[in-house]
Amino acid sequence: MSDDDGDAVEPVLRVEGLETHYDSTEGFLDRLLGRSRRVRAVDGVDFDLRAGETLGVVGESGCGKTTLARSVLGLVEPTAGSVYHRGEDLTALSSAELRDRRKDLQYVFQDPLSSLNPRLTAGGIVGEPLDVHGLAAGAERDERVRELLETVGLKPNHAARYPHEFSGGQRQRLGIARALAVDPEVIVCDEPVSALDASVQAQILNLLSDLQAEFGLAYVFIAHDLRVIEHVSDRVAVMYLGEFVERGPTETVFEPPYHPYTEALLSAIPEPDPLWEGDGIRLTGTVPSPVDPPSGCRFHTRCPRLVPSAEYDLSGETWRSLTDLKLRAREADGVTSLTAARTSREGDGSPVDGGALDPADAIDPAGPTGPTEASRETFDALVREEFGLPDPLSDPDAEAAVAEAIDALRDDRIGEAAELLDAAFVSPCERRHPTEYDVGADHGIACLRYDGEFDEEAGTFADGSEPAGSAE
Amino acid sequence: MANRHEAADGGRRLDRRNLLATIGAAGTAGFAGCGGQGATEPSGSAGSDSDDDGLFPLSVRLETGGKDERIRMVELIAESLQQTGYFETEVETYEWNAYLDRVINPTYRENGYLPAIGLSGTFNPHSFCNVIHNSANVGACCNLTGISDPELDELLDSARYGIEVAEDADLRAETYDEIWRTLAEERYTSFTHFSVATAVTDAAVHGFATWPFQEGLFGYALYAPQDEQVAWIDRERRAGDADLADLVTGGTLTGAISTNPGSFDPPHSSDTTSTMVQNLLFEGLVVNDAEGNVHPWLAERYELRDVRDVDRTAYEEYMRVVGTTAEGAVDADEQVIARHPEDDPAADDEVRVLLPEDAREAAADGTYGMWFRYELHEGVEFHDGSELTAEDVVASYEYYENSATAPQTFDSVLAAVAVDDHVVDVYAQVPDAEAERELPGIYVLSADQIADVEKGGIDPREGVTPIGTGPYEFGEFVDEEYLEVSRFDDYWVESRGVAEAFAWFDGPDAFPDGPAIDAVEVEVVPDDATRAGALRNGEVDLTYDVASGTLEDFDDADDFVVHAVEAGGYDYLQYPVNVEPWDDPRLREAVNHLVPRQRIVDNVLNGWAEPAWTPIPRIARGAGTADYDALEATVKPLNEYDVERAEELLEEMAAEYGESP
Amino acid sequence: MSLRRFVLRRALAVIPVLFGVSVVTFGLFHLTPGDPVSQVVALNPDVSAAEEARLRERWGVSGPVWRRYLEWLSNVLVGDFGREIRTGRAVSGLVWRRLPETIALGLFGWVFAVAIAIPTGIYAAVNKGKLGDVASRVLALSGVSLPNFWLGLLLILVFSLYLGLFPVLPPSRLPLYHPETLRYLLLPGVTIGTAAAASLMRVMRTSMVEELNAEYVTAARARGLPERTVVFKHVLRNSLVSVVTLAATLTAGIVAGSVVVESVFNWPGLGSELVRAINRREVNVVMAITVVTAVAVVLANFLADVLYAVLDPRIRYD
Amino acid sequence: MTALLEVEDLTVRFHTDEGVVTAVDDLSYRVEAAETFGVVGESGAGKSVAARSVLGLIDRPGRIERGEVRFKGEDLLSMDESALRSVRGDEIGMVFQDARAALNPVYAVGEQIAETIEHHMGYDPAAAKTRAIRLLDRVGIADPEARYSEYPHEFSGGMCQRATIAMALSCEPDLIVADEPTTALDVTVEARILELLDELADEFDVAVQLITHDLGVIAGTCDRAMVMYAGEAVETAPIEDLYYDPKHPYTAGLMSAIPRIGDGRDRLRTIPGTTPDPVDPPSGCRFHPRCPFAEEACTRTHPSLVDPETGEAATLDDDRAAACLEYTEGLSGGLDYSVEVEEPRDERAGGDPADE
Repeated sequence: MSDDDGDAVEPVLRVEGLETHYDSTEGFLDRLLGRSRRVRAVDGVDFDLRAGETLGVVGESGCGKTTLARSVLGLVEPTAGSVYHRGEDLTALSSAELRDRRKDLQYVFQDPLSSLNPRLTAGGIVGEPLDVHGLAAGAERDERVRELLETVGLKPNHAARYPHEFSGGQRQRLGIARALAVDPEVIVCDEPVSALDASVQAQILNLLSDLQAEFGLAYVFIAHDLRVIEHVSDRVAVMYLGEFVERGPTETVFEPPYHPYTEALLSAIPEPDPLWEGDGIRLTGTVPSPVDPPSGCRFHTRCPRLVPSAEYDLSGETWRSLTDLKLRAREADGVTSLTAARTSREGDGSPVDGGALDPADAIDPAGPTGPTEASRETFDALVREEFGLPDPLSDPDAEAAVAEAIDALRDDRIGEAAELLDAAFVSPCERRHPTEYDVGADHGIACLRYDGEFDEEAGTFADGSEPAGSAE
Repeated sequence: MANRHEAADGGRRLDRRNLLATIGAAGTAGFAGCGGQGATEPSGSAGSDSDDDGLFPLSVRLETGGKDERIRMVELIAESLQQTGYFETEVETYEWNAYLDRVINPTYRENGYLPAIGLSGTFNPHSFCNVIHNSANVGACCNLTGISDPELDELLDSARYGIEVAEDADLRAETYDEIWRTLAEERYTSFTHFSVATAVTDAAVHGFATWPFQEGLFGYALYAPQDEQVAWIDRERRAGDADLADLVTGGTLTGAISTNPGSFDPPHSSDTTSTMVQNLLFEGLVVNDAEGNVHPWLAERYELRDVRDVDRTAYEEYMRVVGTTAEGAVDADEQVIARHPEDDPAADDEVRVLLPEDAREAAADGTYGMWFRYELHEGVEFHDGSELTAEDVVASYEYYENSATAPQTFDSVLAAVAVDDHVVDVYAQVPDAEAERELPGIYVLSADQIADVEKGGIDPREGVTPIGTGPYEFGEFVDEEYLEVSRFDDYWVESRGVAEAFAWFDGPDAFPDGPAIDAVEVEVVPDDATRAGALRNGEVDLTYDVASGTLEDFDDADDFVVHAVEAGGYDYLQYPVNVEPWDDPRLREAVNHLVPRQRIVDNVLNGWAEPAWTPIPRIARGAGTADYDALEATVKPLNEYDVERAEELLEEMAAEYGESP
Repeated sequence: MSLRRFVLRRALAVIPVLFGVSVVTFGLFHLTPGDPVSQVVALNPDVSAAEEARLRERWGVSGPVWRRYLEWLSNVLVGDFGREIRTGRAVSGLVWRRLPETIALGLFGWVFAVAIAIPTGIYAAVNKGKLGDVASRVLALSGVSLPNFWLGLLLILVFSLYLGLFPVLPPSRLPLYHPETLRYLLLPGVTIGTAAAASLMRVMRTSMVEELNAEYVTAARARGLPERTVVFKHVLRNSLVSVVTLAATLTAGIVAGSVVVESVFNWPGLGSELVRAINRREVNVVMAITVVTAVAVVLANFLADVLYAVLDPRIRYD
Repeated sequence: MTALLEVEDLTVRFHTDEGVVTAVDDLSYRVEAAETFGVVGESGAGKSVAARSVLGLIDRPGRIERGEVRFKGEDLLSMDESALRSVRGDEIGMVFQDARAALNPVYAVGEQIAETIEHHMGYDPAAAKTRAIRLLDRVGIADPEARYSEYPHEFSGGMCQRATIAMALSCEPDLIVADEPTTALDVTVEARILELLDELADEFDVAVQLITHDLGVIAGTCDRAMVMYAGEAVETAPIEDLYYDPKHPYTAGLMSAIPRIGDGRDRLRTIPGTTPDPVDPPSGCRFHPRCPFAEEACTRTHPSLVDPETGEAATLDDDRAAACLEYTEGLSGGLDYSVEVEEPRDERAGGDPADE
């Protein structure tokens, strides 16, 4: 969007080691009993924002994007880390000083309607920051309000209207006008177009781009839509569970090599092209709870390209399945949750007339009783079916370990099974929290696959482990 | 029974000595948590203001509490004062108990406020002047404003005690007449009106009458041979259409009373409703009729055996020396029967007192004021089946020692001594004109029961079923809710036959030997309107304390009968005689002339009262005056509404006070 | 978190609240100037210092406030509220005797309120804007604005005195569980429940209207469920969630209302006892009733919380 | 031959305080058995109202003024309420945009599925539960037996949507109306839900009317699609034609407004202006105030759906139709736009360029 001047200019915003943890403890009693629940919404984020550039932040909901945005502006108090604006640490400022700083740092909200005071007119909304910061008064103020409305593509006579009289796009323009009122340097846009229709979204994106050119604004642009991010950003950060997993100039992030998460996000974009066929990389589950993030690489619980341990000769796919089984066994309450559902639980064993419901289910391999009462073979088959594990596994040692775990499951010793699996199958991803590895100019990926120890070509760790298969 | 001074509606006893006894006695501390507000207010703030501009207009703060009617009365008086232009009036009203606590506070009399209050009295004329005017009652009982007039004190005592008045009723009446005249001149107080005790019954209740004393209501009204009165229920016939010949026995009378009976233990309670329910269960040696005449009851006969001209110094040799407390009270655990008149516990470290055992010894030695002998009926049964004997009577007197009602009992009583199983001698301390009524004025309780309970413990709430000889025996009681009593099958009068039991009985043959009604249920319903509603709705047959406005409705209705009798109750204003300018009798007289007595009775009480032209109500006139008409002729002009006279007096005062610096 | 754990946590949270209640109650009566004994003494110059000390000991007003509080609290915890000053009888007996009466009255008022409010609220919401809705809203408004004592007297006048349908006096001789008691409970119960019924009805209607617009209602209809199922199974339970919240706060209103209503109907409960006790300055009785009613209100809120959680599974996780 | 669903001349109006809103105006379309039919349009286009009209779910102040909704040849709009109810949920299932809101928060998810099954299929509770569990399993919810008793708030957004899909499928309907089923979801979840829908539609042989505002969504899943603007259909076409050869300037505009990965555009093409006021829509062609090709005639003449080749009025059976005067009267300037299909980046497969 803007020219990359490449000079080592002092960035307008520098974020270092930013952490924002919430206490979701339920109250007095919990605190009394020391049952603290830390939500690690933002957990160690660094970035620079240069003048006039756009940094796109993308990730699924629950990954901490909004908290990051708010922490940067001091709307939420960060737990640790610093946010430097023009060399001054915002986190160290008093609230009065911070308020003053807001002239330079503005925020545009996702939901324009709920962020606009319904009892103020458009003029009042846009003029409010002028009043608050004492920037203009009287006729000058009115003139400035008109100017701002025109700047964002609204008519000056719209000043007398109330928010509900505007369309969604117009409201977002109003939100932008309000942000522009104080002539800021940086605007943090939190999903500014997510709630808008495609045609309006394009208008707003163009408007933001025009304003950037005109006023030299720098944006932190948050969105879950990679298409939008790719379009507006100069540089992109991909966020997962409070951390940046990939950072780099837009072009490089959207070209291989990818972080597996970036790759999955890209693969999921619905393409307006009937003949296009995507990669078919599909992430399972949702972002885990930030209260107790997974060990090692936080993405390992969902990662389609989990690095297999060198101990076994297993495909990446099988490794993924084994990890899924292990993770589920850890949390399961009962064995049934670890087996494929059966066609029937009826006493007579005959399928409930839903035979036609799903042809694959028409045969009930386990019979009428609970899974643990099924025969060893049937039970084994049910578990493997649920997790897509081949029978037998290609590696005999692995097969032995799995078989043992399945036996434990069948005896309803879930905890023991989980322990067996935990002991047998541990991906390096579970043990090691990846740091950011440089994969190109200004392009970093936090994934063990890019660790120096890991030979990408060989798909193996330098310690001699065998190559890991790819997801394909 | 006599000589109880009751607040008309709170049922709370006001007697200084009683109060002291109560505070000291375990279990029944009486006035805790009250009275603080009077003490904290600056004294002399309102009434005693006499600023540079002269005396008038004088700020008068009238205070009262309790019933709406009394408050309206005070407002009427205030308005009357205000209209003269000489007064700036202000009326303060309080919740009844708060008000009582307020006015009996010793500091109250310094405020200069003008309190209005109501009391009930008895046949004994003493009760209409002593409580208010005797110095002994300053600050604690009803001498609210500290009237202290030694001459009056002496006069009051001389009208009751001493061999002369005890033996000469005419002399006594003359002495009282002197008292009334003195009071009329001094005008320490202004009696406003005598209340009319009312009860309303369903028309199905026949032969019902109210007793002049409210507390006697049930006992008297249901069965009273002394007045040939018996009540029965006949739902077919309206009351008034039938006489004794049509008497129907059986049935249950349901009554509603306004306050919970405080206790079933006679000497340890004095509130109106307690006395009412006790009346159904207990009997005394004698009984009064509506005129105040005394008739033997549990005693088949009694006689005055001897009178001796003694005063309390006569007991000197029987007295013991006891210490006093720092606060000036006698430090003794036993009942003090009498104190040496020359000793003052407030001033002395030691006082000489007569204790019960020594009193009996004195009586045995022949030192007493009066000696009465009571011969008990034989075969009188208590509700538990045991027979009444002299031992029960003596035990009952002892049980009254150190009780809530001990002060008034031992005002007079020296000792009770059993002569044999059915003969009891009762001695008075000094010759007492009221001895015949007052000495036997206790309920006879069962000695067995007394022996088993702690004092004050004769109460179903304490797990003790009260046992008496009365016509009804205790059934069931739920605190604050209801009481049930049922006819006592072995009631002695019934067994004996009324004519047989009472030699004095001269009623018709048809008069029944016992009560006609089988059971009495008493509901406790504090809210006046609810009580009236319950009666109207047929849920109760009887109630009392109905607002005078509602009384008219009942009186007009065919289905109800209003029973009214002029009782001993009276309302009065008491002037703060020790605070300027109320020490000037002219001011008191002027205000007295501004009390619109007739208007109060007509407009506030709807006629259900009588203006107090004299301080002596109908029931006490027998012993209280030689010639009532003559008395009224003398005193009434001084008590009539007379603005001219009032203004004349005030004018005179204004002139005088205006000159003074 | 399981429902059991939720209930346990809520129950534990009640403890500090009750502690606060006890402190406030005790403080109100014991930190205001003039304790019972000093008032007795002020009245009576004849009370000796020794007697005063004895009285203080007896009424538990000796020693520093905190120790008195602890003593009082430890007694209250074992159900001992001290003694009545006037009669010397144990206050706890009185309270336990009166409590069931007030509970019966309060419950009846509740049942009445709920029985009226829920169906009317449903009817009004389903027929929003129609005559029945408008009429019920007018009635609800008048229900809220009627003072208890006035309504009580009016009901007595009309139903007892004119129509002779109901008794004026409470059933002194009937056990509370006797079916006949219901006849006696009706008028006072209606009186005490009317205001609550009106507020509940309004909330019921509002929340029902809101819920009827919710997407899951459309979804339920889209699944072809009969309207009856939609309204009574799906919408009702959700609407009740907000009603339960209000219901808890209304409990305090019912407790307060019992003071007036019990006096008007001579109902032998804690409310009329409180009036008596205040008139007689029975500090221990007033304190006992204050504590008991406060506990009742706290418990009602606790129950509402639990009911809330039962009705709405989301609550447990908050 | 009749299609599974034929909507003809459907007009729905809302009588609001501001005036009468014609939310759906004379709409006609058909959905064939087992096909996936997309309905695309921006908010206010009337997509959802149209979808809900199919099931008769229009509440006051809305009213279906005119038209027929023939399902298997029978007009649903003239059915009585109970007959309609027996179609709803049984023969036509519905999937909502906000799946969590569409689930009653106070009942377990599974119960709500079982409830529908019991109601329509007459199953006893145990059998209904079994079937519901199997459905949950089928829509990809792990541990369906435990999940059966969990509440909507315990489900993630994607799981909620899976559950409502299970619910819609529970009685083996012939048609599922899916109203923006993925709009509220993360892109990763959206992809999986779309895949699931696609897969299930195949497997159960069920037709899907898929409503969305995202052209990307229907591209991969639908056989045919209809584009709506201001309550009207402006174009219907088989899916490839729609993308490679859009016949209506709105369709073209909408497509160009979507940012595409790697397209390197500095500015997005936009459709100027905003959606028209529903109370007082523009005269003539409703799109004309925003249409770059609008001419004077467009302000006067309201174009109807025609076959763009022949200019003849389109019928229900026509696969290709557009509502633009260009195809009847011819615009003097014509429609000057074209579609370019770029060579696929890395491994992407691209279709043939289908230039105008």
